[in-house]
Amino acid sequence: MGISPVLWQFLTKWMHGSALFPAEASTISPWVDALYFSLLLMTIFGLVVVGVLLTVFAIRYRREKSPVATQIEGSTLLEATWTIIPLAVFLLMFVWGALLYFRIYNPPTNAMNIYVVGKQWMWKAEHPGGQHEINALHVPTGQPVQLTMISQDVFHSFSIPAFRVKREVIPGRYTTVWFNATTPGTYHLFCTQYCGTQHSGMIGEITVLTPEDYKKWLHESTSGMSLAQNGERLFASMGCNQCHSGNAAARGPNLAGVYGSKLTLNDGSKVLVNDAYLRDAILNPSQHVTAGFSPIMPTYQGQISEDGLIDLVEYIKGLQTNYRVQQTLVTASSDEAAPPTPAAGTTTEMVKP
Amino acid sequence: MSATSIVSLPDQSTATMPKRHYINNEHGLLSWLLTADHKRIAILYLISITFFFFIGGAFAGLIRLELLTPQSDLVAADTYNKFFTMHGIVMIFLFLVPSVPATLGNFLIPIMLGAKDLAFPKINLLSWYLYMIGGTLTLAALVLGGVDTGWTFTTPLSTHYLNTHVVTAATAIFVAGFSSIFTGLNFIVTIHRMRAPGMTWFRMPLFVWSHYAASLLMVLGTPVLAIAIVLVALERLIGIGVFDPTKGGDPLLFQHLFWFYSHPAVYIMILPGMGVISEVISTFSRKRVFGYSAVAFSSVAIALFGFFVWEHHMFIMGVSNYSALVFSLLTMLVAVPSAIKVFNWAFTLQKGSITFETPMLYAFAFIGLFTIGGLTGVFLGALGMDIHLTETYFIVAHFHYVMVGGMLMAFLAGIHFWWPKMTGRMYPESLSKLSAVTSFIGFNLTFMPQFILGYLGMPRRYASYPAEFQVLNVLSTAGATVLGVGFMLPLLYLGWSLKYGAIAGANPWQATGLEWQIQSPPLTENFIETPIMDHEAYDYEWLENKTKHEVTTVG
Amino acid sequence: MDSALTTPHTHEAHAHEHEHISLPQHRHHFETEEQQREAGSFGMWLFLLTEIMFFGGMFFAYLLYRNWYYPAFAAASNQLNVPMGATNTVILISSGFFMALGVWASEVRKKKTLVIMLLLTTIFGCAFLGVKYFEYKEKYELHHIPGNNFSIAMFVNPQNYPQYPDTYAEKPLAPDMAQKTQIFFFLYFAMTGMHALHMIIGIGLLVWLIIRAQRGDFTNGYVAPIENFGLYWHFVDIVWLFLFPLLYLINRHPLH
Amino acid sequence: MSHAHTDAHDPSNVTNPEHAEHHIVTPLQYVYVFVTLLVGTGITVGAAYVDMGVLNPIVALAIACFKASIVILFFMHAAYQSRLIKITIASGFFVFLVLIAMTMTDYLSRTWGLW
Ligand code: HEA
Ligand code: HEA
Ligand code: HEC
Ligand code: CUA
Ligand SMILES: [Cu+2]
Repeated sequence: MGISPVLWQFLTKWMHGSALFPAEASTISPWVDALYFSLLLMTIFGLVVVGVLLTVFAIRYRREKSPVATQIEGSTLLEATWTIIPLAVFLLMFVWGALLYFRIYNPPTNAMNIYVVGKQWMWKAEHPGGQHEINALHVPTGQPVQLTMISQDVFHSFSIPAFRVKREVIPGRYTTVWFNATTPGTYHLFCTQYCGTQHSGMIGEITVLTPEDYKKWLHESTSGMSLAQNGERLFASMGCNQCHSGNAAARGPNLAGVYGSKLTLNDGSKVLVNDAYLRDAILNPSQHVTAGFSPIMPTYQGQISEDGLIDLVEYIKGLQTNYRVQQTLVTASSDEAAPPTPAAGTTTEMVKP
Repeated sequence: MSATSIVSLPDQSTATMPKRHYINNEHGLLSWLLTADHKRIAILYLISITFFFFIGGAFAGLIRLELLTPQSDLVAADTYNKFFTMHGIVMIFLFLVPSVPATLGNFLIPIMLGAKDLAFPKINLLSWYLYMIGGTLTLAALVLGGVDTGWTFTTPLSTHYLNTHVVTAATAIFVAGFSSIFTGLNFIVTIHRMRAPGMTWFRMPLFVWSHYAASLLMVLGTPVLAIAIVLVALERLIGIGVFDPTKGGDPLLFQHLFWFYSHPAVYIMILPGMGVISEVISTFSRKRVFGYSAVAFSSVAIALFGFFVWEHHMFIMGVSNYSALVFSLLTMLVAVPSAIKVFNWAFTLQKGSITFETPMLYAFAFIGLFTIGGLTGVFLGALGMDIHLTETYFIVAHFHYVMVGGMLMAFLAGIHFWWPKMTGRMYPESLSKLSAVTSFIGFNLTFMPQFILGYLGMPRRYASYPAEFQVLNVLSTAGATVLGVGFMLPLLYLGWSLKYGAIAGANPWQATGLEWQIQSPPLTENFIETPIMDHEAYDYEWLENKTKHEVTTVG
Repeated sequence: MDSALTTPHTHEAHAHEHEHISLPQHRHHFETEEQQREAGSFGMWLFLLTEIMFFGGMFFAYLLYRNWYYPAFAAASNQLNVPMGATNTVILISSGFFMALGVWASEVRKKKTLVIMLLLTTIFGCAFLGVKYFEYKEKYELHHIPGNNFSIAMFVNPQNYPQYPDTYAEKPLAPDMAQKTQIFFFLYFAMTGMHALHMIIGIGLLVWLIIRAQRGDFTNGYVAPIENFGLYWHFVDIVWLFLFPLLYLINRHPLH
Repeated sequence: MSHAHTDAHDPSNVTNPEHAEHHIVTPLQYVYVFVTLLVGTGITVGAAYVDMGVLNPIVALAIACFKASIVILFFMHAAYQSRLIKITIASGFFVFLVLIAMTMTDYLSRTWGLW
């Protein structure tokens, strides 16, 4: 027709692959989309009501047809109507949105855990088996996956539009998000929080595999050492085992089985030990001192990278019996003393049990 | 009758330019730079914010140009980051926050109340100077190499990870903030203390009510921004960690303080515009505003509730889920007064006698676009939805719909509406209608695709993006071009009208406000004798009686 | 005829009622001097609201970190010098007292008393800043100014500082907690620094007011500047009334 | 003609501003306040050295609030001011409380501890 072939080529090439609606690739996507369309409906409804009112009045009461205005005070009934109806609609959306929010941010208990570290400007994913990925993440379908994420520097945000999930990745603290992928394929991973120069380069690919393919992938890309094994090494080399030796006489508490338990602190309060608590116990030990112990544990702030912390956390999480700890003690040659902590001399002086 | 106490001029048909008015009262640059006349200060503001609008607009143009292609090929990523940062800072702090209040509000509030000036004329001038210092510092930051924090200054990025001119920009915002505080303070005192006899609270034009509400936000919110920004600057300079997690600080504390101001600030930005719309709709439908007191109270309600919802900007940032619940609920509540206003405006048209001059066209555009922008705000307020939409182009579209489609359209409505009052001359009607239509079309073309982009997941503040988003981005850039033309036109023809526009006369729109009962442009002292308000606002019957008893001519 | 309603409120119209109506300070855009005075003090109060919110941001930061890092805050607070702080409180209260008397003197038109009171206000204000200088200096010497030179030595090893009895008696802090004393000192300097900045501005204004008071500007019925300045000065006092217990007296009770 | 306006007369208007009489506080009253403040300071310092557990900060703040109140009421003449001024002062503290209370909803309900 009139369109020149070149332009046509150009247009088709362009239109190809451009979308108006994102793929639905997780169990949560349809739920989010349902709310989205309801909100869209609300908007269209509101817009139509307002638009019709404006148009009808503008035509019906234009100067030519209605040369003299009739003054009206107002109408309590009408005003009550348009206070209550939007209020009701908005409240409905609030409840709906809130339910969805808790659904997205409360992982099911059987979720498998993958760690993600964000830093300017890349994503590192660490699977429990020790598989490391950069700007990529492989996940299986049909299995809830929880991401435990932390940033090494500034705020980032981990966003997978096709899964409709997103969570801020914060320095100094673990955040979590979960999803259950449904459709194999590759999807965008974006950093959506502005994090400096290469913010728009902090992107990656999520590869969703069938469980079998995922197993294969895990197998092929293993680095030989699981996170927990790495953690065990660190536990010995950082000297943790000097105090957390699992012996009755140890200066530090026994860490076996501590994960998931409720600890009593020496101010009497109780805390649930989760990943975040373990991490903080290593970096800010004196902030929450376990009952019956004195605050002698040195801080490891600034001495372990976030990856190292993840390894340690993963190791401690897996400690079920004392036996493991004592094994560690034996296998790790105790040639490496505890690393010097800031004001090292002072800390040893403080050790007065 | 009582009408005699209000000075009035004959009508437009016979109109001549008054001999004496605030513009020719004194001459020379110094008489402007040292003036204490609220009308002259308003003009100073008008010139300066227009200047900054085009600076911000130029950055918008560059942003859109860069986003034409998926790669960051026009400029490098860091330059792009500076673009949107400067665009945001300039548009928000140097254009939109002072836009209506500092120009139209400054010019009109004393006159609408029947006062000779604002309560503190010198502080008013000081505000302008503070504004200019803030503006100059922003330009300095720009010339020295720019800032790339984003207008939100997120810590610890802004405090420890960037080495651009953050402190300069922070100082600029600090200073400009005080300009805004003083404007708000001046308005509140004026509205409480300077009303003419008979000007009761419920006889004030709704324009004044909405400025009153916005002023409360300026006075109570802005200092929190000031301290947040001071802490950022100190943390940068000294390097201690109130906001630095490695030193035990909480970066979210900054966000709490920042949004404690910046959410109310969005209402600082919209409320004055809503005031304009009330005046315009009433005048061009020749009807009193439907449910005057509901509209007045909803302004105050927006201001009050506006302080309770800031955390909705932080829903996924790691705040407590329970607290997010509370803030989400309150966000829904704050949306209701806006809905009330929209419907009250719509019903003001009912049984009116409507004409479609340019300000009215802009007002219609405002209502439509604000409804879209506001209702998409409700998307973001709904927690589960916000997770997917936050930090994407959906947000960008949302706030441009309320800020550009809403406030900027209202500003243009107001400028056209009161142009005859401010300059004594009419703008060219058909050209201005053309520009109103152009900007309406251009606007929707620019920002409607961004809603879709946002739902697709395209993150904001991206210099480069995946290729599949290109079509919509090209549409958006095309729209921005049209929009730019739509915004350039008024500059040209309004400038032209200063010299060649038809003489307006005192009350070209046959509007009821006190400002229309005095000559245009007004005298320096506004009123020859103190007016007495003996009727409701928007009392068109009073106006008809009055014109029959036309008397004094001044100037 | 109700003159108040129909005639413009020109100065002449009221000249016989308010003998001081034709004062040069009366600004043309106010109908009456009453109106001007009320506008002025209302404006001043509004300005103080912004000040509340300005300091409010820091008070919130204080509240938050004090709860998070209580041991650090307690230990660092015990570093501050209570006698100096208490003296300063008394000095500041006295300064405020003289300011209040100054307002009174201006209201009853005693020029000499007014000038003396303003002078006393200034002197006590300067004395406050003087004491503050010595406190800051001590902190500087102990490396307690946040930043690169900040040192936590005193908090992890108090036993090394027998010359500071308050510290010497303290229990040592674990190093990670001791780091957080920096946040305390940052807030201490930010809050007292902002407060001191307000005092310095106030003293500058006082000097100007004294000169004008000496000319007799404020003892002819025109008290607004004195009153409004008084509001400002008292507000600055109030901030200190909170700063003192919050910063100096967090955990003094274990008397050793 | 003016009588037509009397009903339109707003009490809070310029012709009759919503104001209180210009009350002059006597020096004696100031002395009372001054002495109270000094005593309050003494008690504050004294109380800080008594171990009252959680009550310590509460007592300190209560005394500070009391002292601030009398400064506002008497030194700053708020007790003799119009209702407008009183409401203004109250609204300032109200918004400050909003800042604290609403931010605290976040910090107090975070899953555990600081973060
Ligand atoms: C003028 C400025 C302005 C205005 C008025 C608003 C108004 C609103 N905004 Fe918006 N907003 C911004 C400017 C503005 N916003 C900016 C600049 C940002 C981004 C900042 C950044 O991160 O850079 C933002 C971001 C933003 C967010 C954060 C998103 C995120 O970062 O994750 C949220 C979340 O709740 C939100 C919500 C709202 C709501 C609920 C309103 C409500 O007040 C809207 C109320 C209006 C209506 C609801 C329309 C009228 C109603 C009707 C006509 C009734 C319809 C009838 C029926 C339903 C029956 N906005
Ligand atoms: C009042 C507020 C305001 C206004 C009026 C505008 C106006 C416009 N804005 Fe802006 N915008 C913001 C406030 C505003 N914006 C804010 C707060 C942000 C967030 C910043 C951040 O993330 O930190 C933002 C971000 C923002 C983005 C997202 C950038 C990103 O996240 O990567 C985009 C992209 O399209 C955009 C586009 C536009 C366009 C096309 C206009 C148009 O309406 C502008 C039309 C006007 C003109 C085009 C001017 C005409 C002048 C000329 C044509 C002169 C030409 C000269 C040269 C080009 C040299 N804006
Ligand atoms: C100097 C001795 C010492 C060293 C070295 C030490 N700890 Fe501890 N640790 C303690 C003590 C004592 C406690 C209990 C008091 C407390 O909570 O601070 C503790 C508590 C903990 C806890 C909190 C759980 C609980 O049951 O209280 C964790 C987790 C922990 N340590 C991990 C580590 C790790 C990992 C390392 C090495 C990187 C390490 N510790 C090194 C002494 C030590
Ligand atoms: Cu990381 Cu953006
Ligand atoms: Cu908001």
